[in-house]
Amino acid sequence: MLQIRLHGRGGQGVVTAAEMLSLSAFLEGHFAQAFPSFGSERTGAPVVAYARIDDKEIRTHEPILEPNAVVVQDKTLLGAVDVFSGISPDGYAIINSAESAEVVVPELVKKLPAGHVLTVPATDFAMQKIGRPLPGAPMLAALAAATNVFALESVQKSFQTRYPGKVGDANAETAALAYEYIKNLMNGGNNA
Amino acid sequence: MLDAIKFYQTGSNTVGNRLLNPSMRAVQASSDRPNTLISGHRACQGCGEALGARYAIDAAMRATGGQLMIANATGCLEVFSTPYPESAWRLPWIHSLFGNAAAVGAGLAVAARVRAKKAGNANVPRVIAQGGDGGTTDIGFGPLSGMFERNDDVLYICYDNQAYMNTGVQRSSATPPAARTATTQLVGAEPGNDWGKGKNVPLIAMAHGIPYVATASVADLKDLEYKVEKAMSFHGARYIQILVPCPLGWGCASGSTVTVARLAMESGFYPIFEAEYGKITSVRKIRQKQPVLNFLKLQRRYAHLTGKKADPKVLARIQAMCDDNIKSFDLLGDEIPETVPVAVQALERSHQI
Amino acid sequence: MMNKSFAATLDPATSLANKTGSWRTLRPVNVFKLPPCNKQCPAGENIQQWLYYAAEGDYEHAWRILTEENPFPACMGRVCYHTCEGKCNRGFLDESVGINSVERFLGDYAIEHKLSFRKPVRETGKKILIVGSGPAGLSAAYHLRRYGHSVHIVEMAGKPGGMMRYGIPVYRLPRAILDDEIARLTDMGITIECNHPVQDIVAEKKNGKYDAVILGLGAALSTNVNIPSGDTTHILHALDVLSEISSDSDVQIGRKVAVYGGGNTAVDVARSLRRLGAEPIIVYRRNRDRMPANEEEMDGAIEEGIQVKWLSTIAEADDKKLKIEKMKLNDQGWPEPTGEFEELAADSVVLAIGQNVDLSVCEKVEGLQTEKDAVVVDHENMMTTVPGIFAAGDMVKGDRTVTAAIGMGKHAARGVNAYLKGSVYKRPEKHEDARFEDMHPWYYTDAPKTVRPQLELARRSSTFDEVQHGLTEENAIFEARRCLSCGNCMECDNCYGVCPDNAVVKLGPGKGYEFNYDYCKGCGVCAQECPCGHIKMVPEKI
Amino acid sequence: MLKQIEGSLGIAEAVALCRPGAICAYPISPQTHIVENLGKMVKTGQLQDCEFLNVESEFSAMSVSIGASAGGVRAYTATASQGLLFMTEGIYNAAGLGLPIVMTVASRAIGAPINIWNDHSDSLSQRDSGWLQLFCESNQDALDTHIMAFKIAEEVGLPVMVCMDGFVLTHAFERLDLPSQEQVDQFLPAYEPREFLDPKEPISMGAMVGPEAFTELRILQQRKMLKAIPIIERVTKEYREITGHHSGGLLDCYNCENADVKLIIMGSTVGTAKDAVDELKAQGINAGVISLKAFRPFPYDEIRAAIGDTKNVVIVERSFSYGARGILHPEVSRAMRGKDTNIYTAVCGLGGRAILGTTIKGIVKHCLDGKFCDELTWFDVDSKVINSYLKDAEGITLPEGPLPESVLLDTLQKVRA
Repeated sequence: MLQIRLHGRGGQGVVTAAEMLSLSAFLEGHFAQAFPSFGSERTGAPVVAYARIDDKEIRTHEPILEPNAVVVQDKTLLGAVDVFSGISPDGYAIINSAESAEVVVPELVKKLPAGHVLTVPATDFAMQKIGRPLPGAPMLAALAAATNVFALESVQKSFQTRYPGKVGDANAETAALAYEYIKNLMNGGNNA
Repeated sequence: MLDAIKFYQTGSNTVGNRLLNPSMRAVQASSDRPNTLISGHRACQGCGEALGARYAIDAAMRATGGQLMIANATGCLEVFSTPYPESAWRLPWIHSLFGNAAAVGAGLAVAARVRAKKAGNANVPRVIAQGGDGGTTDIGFGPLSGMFERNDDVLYICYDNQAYMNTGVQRSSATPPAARTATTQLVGAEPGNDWGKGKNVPLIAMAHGIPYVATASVADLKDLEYKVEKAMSFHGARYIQILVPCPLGWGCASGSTVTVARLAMESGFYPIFEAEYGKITSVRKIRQKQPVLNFLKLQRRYAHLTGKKADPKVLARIQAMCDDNIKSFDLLGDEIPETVPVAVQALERSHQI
Repeated sequence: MMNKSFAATLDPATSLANKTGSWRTLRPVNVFKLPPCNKQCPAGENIQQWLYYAAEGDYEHAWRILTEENPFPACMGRVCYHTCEGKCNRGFLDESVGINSVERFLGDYAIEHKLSFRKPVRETGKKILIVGSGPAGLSAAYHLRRYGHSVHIVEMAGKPGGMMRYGIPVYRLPRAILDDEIARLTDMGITIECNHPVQDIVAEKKNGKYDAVILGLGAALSTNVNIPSGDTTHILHALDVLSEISSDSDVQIGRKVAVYGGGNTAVDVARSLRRLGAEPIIVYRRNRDRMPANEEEMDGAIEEGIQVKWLSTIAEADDKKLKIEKMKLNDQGWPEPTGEFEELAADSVVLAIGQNVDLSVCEKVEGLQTEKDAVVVDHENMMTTVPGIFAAGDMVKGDRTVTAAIGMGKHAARGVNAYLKGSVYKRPEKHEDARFEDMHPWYYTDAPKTVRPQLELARRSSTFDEVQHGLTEENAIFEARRCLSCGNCMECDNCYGVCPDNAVVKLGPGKGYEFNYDYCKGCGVCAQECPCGHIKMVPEKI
Repeated sequence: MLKQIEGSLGIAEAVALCRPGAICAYPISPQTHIVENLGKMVKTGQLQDCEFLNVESEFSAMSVSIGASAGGVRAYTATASQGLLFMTEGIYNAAGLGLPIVMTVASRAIGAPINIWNDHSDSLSQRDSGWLQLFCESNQDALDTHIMAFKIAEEVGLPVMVCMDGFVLTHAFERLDLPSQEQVDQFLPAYEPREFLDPKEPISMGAMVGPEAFTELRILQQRKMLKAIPIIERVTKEYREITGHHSGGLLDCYNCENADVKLIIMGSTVGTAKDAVDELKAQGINAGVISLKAFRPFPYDEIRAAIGDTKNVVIVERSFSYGARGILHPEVSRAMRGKDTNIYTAVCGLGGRAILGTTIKGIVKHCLDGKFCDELTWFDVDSKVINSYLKDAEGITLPEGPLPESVLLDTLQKVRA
């Protein structure tokens, strides 16, 4: 079972991202689950959402304390919240940043296997294609690229299902940018 | 020739009138009236609410061709009409709670519409929700306001006897100032109900902008029946408040029910009017103006205002309230108020300042 | 069928099992009270009831109810002083109901539509002689005929009617009307023999084999006073003058005429003379307040320009002038001479100071007791002190009006009827009074009395055309509908409507209501809201 | 049809499949998403012959439902927490009138202090309201239970509360299998009210019933409740046959054969507990889970059978009764009367505190280690938080770890003295 924790701020689509993550997995025939850290969310407040992916029925409803992957949609949370708490030793961390992981989270880069800590300029991509700072789709695409648990197409399809029309398409394009960005990064390319 | 004489001894002041064309007589004059609230109910002798309820519901039955259902709030009317194993109602009727008649009525209206639509039936039964002043102006006020605001297809009828009679005559927000109730007794410096309190639900109803609002009295049957029928000609939320004296609670003779109600009208104590979509469309003019004292002196709840020890200042204050009503509703003139009158409660409060 | 919940769901109208009548300590009952108009009517008319039908436009029914008591509605509608109106409860509200004018409308309606009285269903074979065809005699004859007796009237004058023909001015009662209403009586089989003065009552009775006799001789003798005068030819009697005017409208008795007296006759004479072109002046010893004449008639006289010399007596009559002594009223309201005198120009004097009964024929009957200016009767049944001989009208103590005479005639007829059966007539007990305080005036619609259109003053004072014109049908209905129906049901449905317990049963048009004592809780709202005061709450026997 | 959707949407879809005539909504977290979705379905026409009312309070939400149900259509509403309490008068009334209303309770704690997160204190406060109360362990279970609830309510003649954990289920995005409209129509026939207001056959509903018949009325009401047990079983069977979904029922056992300890749990914790039990099994520890679905009526016989001869039973509760102890405990004790079963209550997960797999494992181990000394023990207590207050206020310090109620009682020595 893959357990993913998503961090962000209210208004950035963190909960939607978790749901789209689960939908992407569902579309590929997996069992998946997504749920927010429940609360009376207000714009700008730190928000956590969770997702699980498995090949059998997911029964548990406990929050994820030991994630296999952490998605940080807002870099400013790094100093405020212990976003990587409980992350498994072979886990993944995707951080929304134009800077390299070594710059942003040098400690974590050392702790986790090589290539498991990645940054992606998701907000930049979003601004580029959607025109609003909604980094959900590119972040998920980055996660897909990093883990290969689900495909880019699933991410794109999930957003297009949720937001039929222009918005979904823009999200899909953004996702593609991020996916390519990470693949390129992992292949040793230098997009920075 | 007979029809040419537009003068009929008692006109429509009486329930019926053999000189009037039958179509112009009250529903209550008909020997085959619906009697929706039938004999054997356990209302007190001379109960104004029993009378008012039969008047109103019979009229609504005629207006709807018998396609009518009732949601009844807890209170005297409910208790005296449906104690197991006997019901005095002859139409579909439900009692749920004290404060929810308006909402239950709204639900009934939904069900009636949906069932009729499913059955392909254009004849949708209509709904009346009803209760006393406590169930309406106090505990049921939220649901009432909600029903108004949603413009649910319900006629709400408040039988206003100006206190909680079912529980033993306690004050409600419809209790007039200086009146004795079990919770506003005739003791202390200002005996009876406090001044500067109470609410005017008909005007509040009008402020919701609902299709129809009216006040009525058991002392003017034709007017009451006209208003109920008029109300049934509208769809959406409607409100009628009927003054129904309570011989027990008011401390008046059981035979004086209608007379006391009449004096309330004729003194300006209880303005009778109707409004459509928030605007007053007619006012029942006073026929024979009476000093409010004539109204008060029949009731022991005002015993302190009429005896030897009566305080003339308090009496004058009640008279002033009536005069305010007469003025703001133009109860003696020929006009219909152009603007919504200010609640008499507000006028009273501002006089104090 | 629905699958109903236990106890919490009930079947409709099951409360009928609960007989709430057991709660009652007072019970409503319908009471029939005596309306003040009925009570006041000297003829005993059931005014409230005939107004009830008139209000519905059922004039024949109204007329038939009316003529149960009084066979002369058209005459009554003209000459009755309608004291009923003075007692009318509607007077407390606005103005009394114009009863008299509706009566006249009904009377005229009956003449116009040739309504007749029904003949008696069976003949009793009894014979009654009536002496005098004045209102008392005719009324008695009418009622006796209705009982099925055979009635014969003897009249000393040339035509029947008595004072109605010879005492009342034509401008008040056109004779054609009188003739029509008398003809309706003779159509019933009543026979009238005119120019038949009676000298011996007992003999007449015996010879004609009459079972009973009613005397209705009237008061046909004018009262005389001794006025010192030079030329007595200028002093006339009111009845003679009226009689002469009624048969000859060209009577010459001078221009300035003093009419001496303050009663109705004085006014009739003065107004009649005015129509002949004279300038009558009424001389009366007391003032207007004390004047016995009918107020309305007096108002009419004054409107027509008739002068009145109040507080005056005629001390002497001269050829062209009178010597008048001024009077003043003492504490008791009686006039006392002042010793002050003045002169009044007058061509003649008409004495209208009263009439007397000619008792000479009565005094011949053995055992027939008389008193001052009257025959003694038992007022319960109008029988004189001689069994089988009854009396009514002006010759009996009481009001000397046409209406009172008609009432007495009716009672005499009832007295005779009982006598013929061998019993003694007792008047039935009257219902309790319908008082205004027992009524609920709020319910009645406001409306003033319709004022009868009056002839223009000038025209009226110079001709003998009727002064009071009748009501139009429109006005008659209007006036009838102003009746409050005091103390008697008018089927307004109030009791039926206001009962919180549906315990009043409506029986249908004309049938009224009854109380369902199974459910009536005795609250009394019906009684309180009955406009007529027709419902009374009486204690239950507990 | 399989869908990856939020639990609330799943419930809305399920309710819509039942062809309700009236849906009432008043927003209270965490049930809001259910009625939001239903409102949309009515507006788009997906749900036909149904009216959606935005009312001004939960009191009216229940009251409109009462009216609609009395008027002869299927009525549905949803609520939680404060809202449930605000409509309490109507809840009792609907039951007394025997109106087959179905209502979702997205279970949530009751304030004060205000708390929007899940526990069971709201639903369980309505224990004696006369409603059937069915708890759901997952969104699939909840979805199916709603469909079954209409049928059960209508057959029994009583309203049904479907209790699902607020947020934990309502807001979880999961794979759900929705039955088809044909399947639901086959399962749930068109609504035929037992009694309703109809001008053709006027009745008076809601009479005042005095001492002369009130007891009898209540006995008949209780009889309906008891009748509901076989009806729930039968309806569940029918539903499972049509859909193949293993949902509903009175209770459900997991890993109960030869279990050394059995946990009785209501709601979403069951899923977490199943995983935990599996993990324990790998460690050689044999624990079973009894998922209690029907709280009212309470399936005494079925509980007794499910526990069988197991010596140790722990009821894991997300609520308790002030001044008393666990709410389920007396019921389970009654079921086990005459047997020497050890029955304990573990209270945890109040006001949204997560019940983790480790919590469940801890409870099992605590039991098997014989550490349950009292009937009730609090788990997952943050003694630091409590001590920070008690120490200053009363000079008392509580130990760390699970807190038996006797420890609390011990702190009252001073008061006793």
